[in-house]
Amino acid sequence: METSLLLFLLLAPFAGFLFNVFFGKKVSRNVSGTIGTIAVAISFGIALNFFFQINSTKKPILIELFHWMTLGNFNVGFSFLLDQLSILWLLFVTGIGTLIHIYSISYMHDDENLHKFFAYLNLFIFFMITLVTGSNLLIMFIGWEGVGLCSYLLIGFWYKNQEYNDAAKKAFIMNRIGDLGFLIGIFTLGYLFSSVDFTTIKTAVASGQTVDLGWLGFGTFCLFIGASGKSAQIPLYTWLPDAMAGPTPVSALIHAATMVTAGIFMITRLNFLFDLTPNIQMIIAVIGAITSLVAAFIALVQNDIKKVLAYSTVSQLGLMFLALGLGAYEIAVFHVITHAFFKACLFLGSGSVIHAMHGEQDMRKMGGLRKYMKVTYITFLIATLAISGIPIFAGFFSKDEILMVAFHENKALWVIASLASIMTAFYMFRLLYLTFFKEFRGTDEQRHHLHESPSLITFPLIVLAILSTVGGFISFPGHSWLNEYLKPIFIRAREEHHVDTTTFMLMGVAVVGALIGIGIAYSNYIKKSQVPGADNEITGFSKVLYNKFYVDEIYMAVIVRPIYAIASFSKNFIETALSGFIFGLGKVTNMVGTQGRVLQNGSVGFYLFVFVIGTASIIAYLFLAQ
Amino acid sequence: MLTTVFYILSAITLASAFLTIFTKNPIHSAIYLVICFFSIAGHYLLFNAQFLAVVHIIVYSGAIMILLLFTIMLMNLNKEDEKHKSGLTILAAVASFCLVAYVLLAAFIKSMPILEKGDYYVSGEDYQSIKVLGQVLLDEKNGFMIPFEFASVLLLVSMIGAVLLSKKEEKISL
Amino acid sequence: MYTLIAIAVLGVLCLLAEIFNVRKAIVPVTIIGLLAILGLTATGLNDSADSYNNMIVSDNFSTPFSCLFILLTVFLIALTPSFHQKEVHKISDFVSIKLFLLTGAVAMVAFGNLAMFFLGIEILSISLYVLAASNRLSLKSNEAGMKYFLMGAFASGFILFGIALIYGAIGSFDMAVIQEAGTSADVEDWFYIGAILLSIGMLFKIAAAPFHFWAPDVYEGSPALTTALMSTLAKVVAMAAFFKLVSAMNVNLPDSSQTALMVISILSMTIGNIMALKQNNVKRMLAFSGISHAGFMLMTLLAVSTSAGILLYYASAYALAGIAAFSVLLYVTKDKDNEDIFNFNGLGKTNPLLAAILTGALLSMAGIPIFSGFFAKVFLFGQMLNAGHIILVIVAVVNSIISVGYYFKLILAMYTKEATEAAKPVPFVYTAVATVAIVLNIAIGLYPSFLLDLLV
Amino acid sequence: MDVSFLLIILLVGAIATFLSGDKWASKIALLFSLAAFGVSVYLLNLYNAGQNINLIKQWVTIPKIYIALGADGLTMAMVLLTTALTPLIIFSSFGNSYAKSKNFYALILFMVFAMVGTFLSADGFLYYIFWELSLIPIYFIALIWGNGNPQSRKKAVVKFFIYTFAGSLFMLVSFIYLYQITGSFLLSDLIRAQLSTQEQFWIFLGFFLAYAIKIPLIPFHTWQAKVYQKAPAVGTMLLSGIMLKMALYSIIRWQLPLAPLAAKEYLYYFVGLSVAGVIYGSIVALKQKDIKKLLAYSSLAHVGLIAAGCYTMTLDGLRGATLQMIAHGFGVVGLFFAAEIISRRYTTGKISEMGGIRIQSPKFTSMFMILVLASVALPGTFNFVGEFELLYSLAQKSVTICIIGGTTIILGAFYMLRMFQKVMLGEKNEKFFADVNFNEGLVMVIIIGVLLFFGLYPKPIIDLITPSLEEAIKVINRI
Amino acid sequence: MQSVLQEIGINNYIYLSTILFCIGIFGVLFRRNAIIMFMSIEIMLNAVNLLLVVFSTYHQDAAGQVFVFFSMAVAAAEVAVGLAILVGIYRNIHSIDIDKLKNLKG
Repeated sequence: METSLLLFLLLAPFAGFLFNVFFGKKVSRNVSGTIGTIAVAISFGIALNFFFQINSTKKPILIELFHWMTLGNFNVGFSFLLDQLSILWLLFVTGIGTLIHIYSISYMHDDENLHKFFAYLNLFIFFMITLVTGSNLLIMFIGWEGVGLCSYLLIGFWYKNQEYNDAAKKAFIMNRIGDLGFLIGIFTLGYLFSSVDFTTIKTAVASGQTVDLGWLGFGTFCLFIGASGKSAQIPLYTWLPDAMAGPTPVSALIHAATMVTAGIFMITRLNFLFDLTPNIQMIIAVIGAITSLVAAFIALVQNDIKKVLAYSTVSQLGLMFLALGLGAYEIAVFHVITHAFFKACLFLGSGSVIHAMHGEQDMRKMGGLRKYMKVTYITFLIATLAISGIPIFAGFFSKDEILMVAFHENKALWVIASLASIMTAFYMFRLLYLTFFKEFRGTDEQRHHLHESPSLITFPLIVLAILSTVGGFISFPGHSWLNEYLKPIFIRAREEHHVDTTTFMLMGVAVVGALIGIGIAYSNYIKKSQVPGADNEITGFSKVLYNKFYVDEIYMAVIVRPIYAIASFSKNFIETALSGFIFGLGKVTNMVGTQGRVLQNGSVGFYLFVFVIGTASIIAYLFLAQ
Repeated sequence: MLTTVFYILSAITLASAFLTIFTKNPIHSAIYLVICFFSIAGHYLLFNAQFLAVVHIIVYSGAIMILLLFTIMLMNLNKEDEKHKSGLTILAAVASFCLVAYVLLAAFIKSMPILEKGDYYVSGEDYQSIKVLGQVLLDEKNGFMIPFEFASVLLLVSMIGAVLLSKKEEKISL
Repeated sequence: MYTLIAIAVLGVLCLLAEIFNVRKAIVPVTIIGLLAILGLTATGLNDSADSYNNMIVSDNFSTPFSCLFILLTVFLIALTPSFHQKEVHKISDFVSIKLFLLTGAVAMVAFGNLAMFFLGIEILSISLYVLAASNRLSLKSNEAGMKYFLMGAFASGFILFGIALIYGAIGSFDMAVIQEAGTSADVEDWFYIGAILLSIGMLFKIAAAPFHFWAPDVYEGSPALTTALMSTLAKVVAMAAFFKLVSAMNVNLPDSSQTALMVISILSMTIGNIMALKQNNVKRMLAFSGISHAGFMLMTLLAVSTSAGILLYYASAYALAGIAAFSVLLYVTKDKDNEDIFNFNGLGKTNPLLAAILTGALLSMAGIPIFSGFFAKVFLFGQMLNAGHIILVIVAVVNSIISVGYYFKLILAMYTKEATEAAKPVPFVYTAVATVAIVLNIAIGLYPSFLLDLLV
Repeated sequence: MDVSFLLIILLVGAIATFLSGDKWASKIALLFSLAAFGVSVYLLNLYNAGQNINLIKQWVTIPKIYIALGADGLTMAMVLLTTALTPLIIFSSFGNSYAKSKNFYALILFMVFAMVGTFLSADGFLYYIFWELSLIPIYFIALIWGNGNPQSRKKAVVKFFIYTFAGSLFMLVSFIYLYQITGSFLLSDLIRAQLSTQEQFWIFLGFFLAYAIKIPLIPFHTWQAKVYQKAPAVGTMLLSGIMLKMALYSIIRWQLPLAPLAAKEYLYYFVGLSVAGVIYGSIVALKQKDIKKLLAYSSLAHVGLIAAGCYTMTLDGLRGATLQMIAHGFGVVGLFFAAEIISRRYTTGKISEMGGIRIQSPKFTSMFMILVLASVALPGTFNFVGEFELLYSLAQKSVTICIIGGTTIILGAFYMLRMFQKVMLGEKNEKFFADVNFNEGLVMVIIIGVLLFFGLYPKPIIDLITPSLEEAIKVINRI
Repeated sequence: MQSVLQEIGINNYIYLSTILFCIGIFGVLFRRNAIIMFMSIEIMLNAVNLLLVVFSTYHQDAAGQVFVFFSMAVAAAEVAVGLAILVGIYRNIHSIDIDKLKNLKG
């Protein structure tokens, strides 16, 4: 029963994928989209079912399908694990997935490759489910790479544009760098524990099996590299903003809500290992904090609506990593969930805007849209409040908990995180003001076409806005349902910080900080009616920020160009030299042959001369030399 | 006495051999060569190998040299028409002559046992009269009968060869 | 002994046939006769009667080699009438000379006395001088004959000098005596010098470096059929005779002679192969290839006591491949005044069978399995490794690699270039001889034991 | 029935094809290759049932040479790979018309015959013969039916031939040397030779030259790209799909068991060299302008990893190598076939002249995409299973080497996706590109099916090869 | 007669014939006139014949002298064939200078 349910859960999106690949073109557009949506909805239903089951039984479900690979002295099964963590993830992956599918039916309606879009989305959901439910690192890796593949396919969905293809390729390759780390991590764990199975490793750790902590540290560090690739942390984050080349639903689903959280999922999965290696945790925390700050800085001056959201995603992911690094896995998970709600809502909202603007993404050409798009505006406002950390809204609770933990563990990190939060509030409201307030700055033609999006688009927005509002209550300070729910995942119980004055003080500080950010944005963009200038007018530090600290350029100069240079050098010189050397051997022999022909000069006298000399030398050697 | 004769004969042999080579005119060369052959026959006589000496003179001086002379005459080669040889050729020839002579002689001197007069083996039997030679040459069981007959094949081949090489082409050729 | 007589009689018969004007019967009768003699020789395989003052010994060594020589002669004689189509009146001469040459060849492996050896080698040489110069209207042929004659006679002088010294040391021309005297310690030192001079003469005959200079010129100038004879039969004969001589004298030779032999072997292989690379004339190329193969075969002399079978195998493989290659060459260069490679252009299209045969022959020479040339090389290398001559084997391997270069030049010409002229009709015998030779070559490749076990 | 039956079928097939005439040659060749596949499947059943399918017969008395053909799991896997790929390769050529096709197809079958013989041989001498024998057909296939300028083709092919021939001669010397010690060429006898490490080193080196050139490993690879480019598609597939597996298989079957001490002593050098090839191949592939050359260099990178796995001499390494051989065999044949499909339509190999194919032929694009993904070892494809085990085995020996070797998954993705992007994506090409026809599609689908199926369920192969590999490890570790 | 050898010493004879042999070699190398070269080769052969006779005496054995007969037969046969070839060449190029025979080379 469980097995077949799991198979349904897994294969429903895959069936949707197959249907859309093979028949998508033949059926009408709506059918194609509907089938894709239903496939995901089925999964969502099953996930819900599992959720209720596990809520009552509290027992993880392990399903082994077949024996897959054999490594050294252990086997790797094709098996799946449904426990609290994976079901939680399943829920919001398939849930948000369903909403975004619905949204896409309308959003992508005019695209000639609609059926492919749904096929890829379904495939993505399939791989995401694999990633989340895999019972060992290898199955997880299948999903891990699979979602990477789908991300590649969807970023490059409009494949006629080679720039989009470049972005897709970049995303895939950057992910692959992380994946190598992941692989090495798997190797290390396999070597240390003779298993890559989560349950087995967990049991081993729980039973106090002695492991070489040095190697374990190496392994967890490698895993973290893997996570940072997928979850866009420094130094592997640059692909995420570029990934905005894909259709907006993709950005919402993959690059905000689900795939990018895979790294957090993985680290949470292996929390018991990371707990053993505090050094690595420290690194994770620091990287997370810095990432959140750097991304927030960059987001301050971006003008592309999706780019701002992308950097905001990076920044929020950084916060999650900060939490992970501080050992507060459940808080990270909490933030993942709330972030999934409001960020999906934001992206979909921006998609709605872009839809209305006919593909225009530059905020400088927007403005005053709230008059034209009421629903979009309201939902967007709610999500923005959520992300800025205004109380009641979901983001407030999760972000606040992160800041709190940081405050307790490391003040410096707390400062950084708080700074990032303030900036978040600023740039999100900057985005909001520039887009929805003041007068419309686009062309008349665009103004003429401005309209509220159809209900298929607004419905998901509304649902997500609601979730962004109430989502925070799953982990209300002091009475956290989530923490209780996730307990079985961890080995070490984290000491709970009781709700005390410090807590309230910190909450107050956070809220004040957010309000300060909003206030600055208000004064700049409402009071002073500023509009960011054209690209060439930007100077000073803003220019550095606007150009994203030139990180892409630096990578290009430090890594990509040298590789190309080495490649050219190898191709033009080493290859030629090697080939020339081998060829040269032949050539030299040939040359000797040519020269040797001179000796064969046809003169009997010379021939006999050599004959005699030869004779004389032989006799001399044999009889006189000794 | 014998020694003197030996040295005189040897001197004639070597001198005439050299002259054969150095004389420009082929006819003169041939004549020097005949002298050389005669002196070698003299050596044979010294060894009391009269039959061999006679055969030698008949074959070499009589047959081979006549053949050579005949050819020279036939081709009207009795001019000194050989081109001036290059210095390199001369040098090479001289060098190789010296080298090979030195090497061979040195090898012989090095390896040669010093034989006193008494060291020579003397059987006292007759071993080189016509009678004995005939027996050795033509005896089937203990002699060189087979090679003797085989030599006939050799001569036959050279005969056919000579004929083949000078046979007129029939009309159909070319 | 009977083999020798029978062949000589056959030769005389040929001459008589011309007189009685039964020219057409000469070749068939000769071939049948030779095949009969082959049977006779082969059946008396292990008869080691040595009568006639031990002049001729038929033993394990001489009989298989004699058979090989007879077989090769059959091929060569079969090719004669087609080759000398325009000189029919000379056919009896050509055939009988080849037969007499065969007597010389047989004498050279079956000799029990240096007199027989000397006469044998002279018969062989003189026949070859004649055959080389036999196209008397062609200056090239004349030149080849002249060069060969001058140098050959020169080398004969050395051989004779060597024989004289050996005689001086031992007091007999009998091989048995020589071998026996050789094993006793007190032999006059000039025996060695004689043996070396004799060896030098033989090295000249097998065209080993640095005594090889005559070979390319003579091969190129001679009529193609004669070249075939020289590069297959004559080379193999000289090699076998040399082997026999060395195995008789081996015990006596100073150790350093092994080194000298190695150097000569390496020189021959290398010079032969490197020089062959840049040749345009196929006959000349095969001459150099022959030099390198002489170098390979010389290696057997480094382990005389065990490698007679390998020499036989190598010689058979090489000679059969040579016959096959030359049959094709005869066809291709028919009515041409040169044998340059471009004549082979497009043979793969105009005459696939012959092209395939030539390819096979060349692959055999290059030492690529399943052709027997490969097995020959392997057995040879094995023998050498066994004797501890690793360096020699390495050099030989490198040389095998070089040799592929020029063998493939010809193959490339056949298969990648366009033919310059339309296909000519192929005389039946060419195809037949080439096919039989290559089939035999492959056959001994598939059943190497057949030959290898003969001499053990 | 023993394994010789398979050889006989192939040989008879070659002869029958040769005699059949140009019109029917391709069909007859296909028929016989299918028959050979059937026979090898049947043999697999026999083998699994524990029956003796080996053959041993004395051939040459002195020196002692046997006709010894034997199969264990590893061999069966390779034989199956060969006989399964052959019909595909032959079938894939139906879209081209070759002059003198009877010779062409006869040569293909003959080459397969020799390659199967190489896999099956248990006698060193026989093995060498088959090894060399397989070289001749490919030489002619590439020479006569190849593409491009005949002059440069000739140069490349001759270089290839001489080069590989040169390498294998050194292997021959090693064999002969071993024979002098043991007095037999049988593998089972040869491994009993008592050798010092020094001796083993030279023997190892002799084998290494042969294999390194054939596989090829850097710096012995210079023949590869040109030959892959110039050979007809079928030749390239045979070369890359099967022939180089022959050398990799030989490492496991011959080289390591015969010279284990040397292999252990110099393990890091050889693993290092192989892994260096991974990086080098990937990097040079980045700059290739010709699609076939790019694939050649990618192949260089992949086989470098496989060789590295072999040289680690761990069970994982050998198993990963074997799995990856099979995966790479199918994958590379598929990729070269894709390249061939493109060049059938565009008559060019230059990447710069392609692009925009996706718009015109979505089916082909999807298939090509899957092959590209398999080539970059995406999990779920067969290649991943192999590559994972290989990297795992490297990690056991040295994490550094593993990381270096692991960059293949980054660089591989880099050049493959770059190529895919330039060839398939972008604006529509002016030149017309017909989508795959049924024949082409069938071949692609079969290959993709194999890659995906075994990617998820490699167990049958793992079960087949693991006992043999364990045996091999035991032999390697005997001293 | 044994006494001759005893008197003069076999060494001297060997030296003599060696020198004569070398003169023959020298002649072949020195001259380019084919006929003279023939003659030089005859000198070489004669040197060997002399040596054979010396050894024959030394061993008191007739075989050496018998061998000389064969040697003479060979010499005669060689000269016959050689001259036939020479005549052929002379017919073609009207010269017997072997340096003019350099068509075959390389």
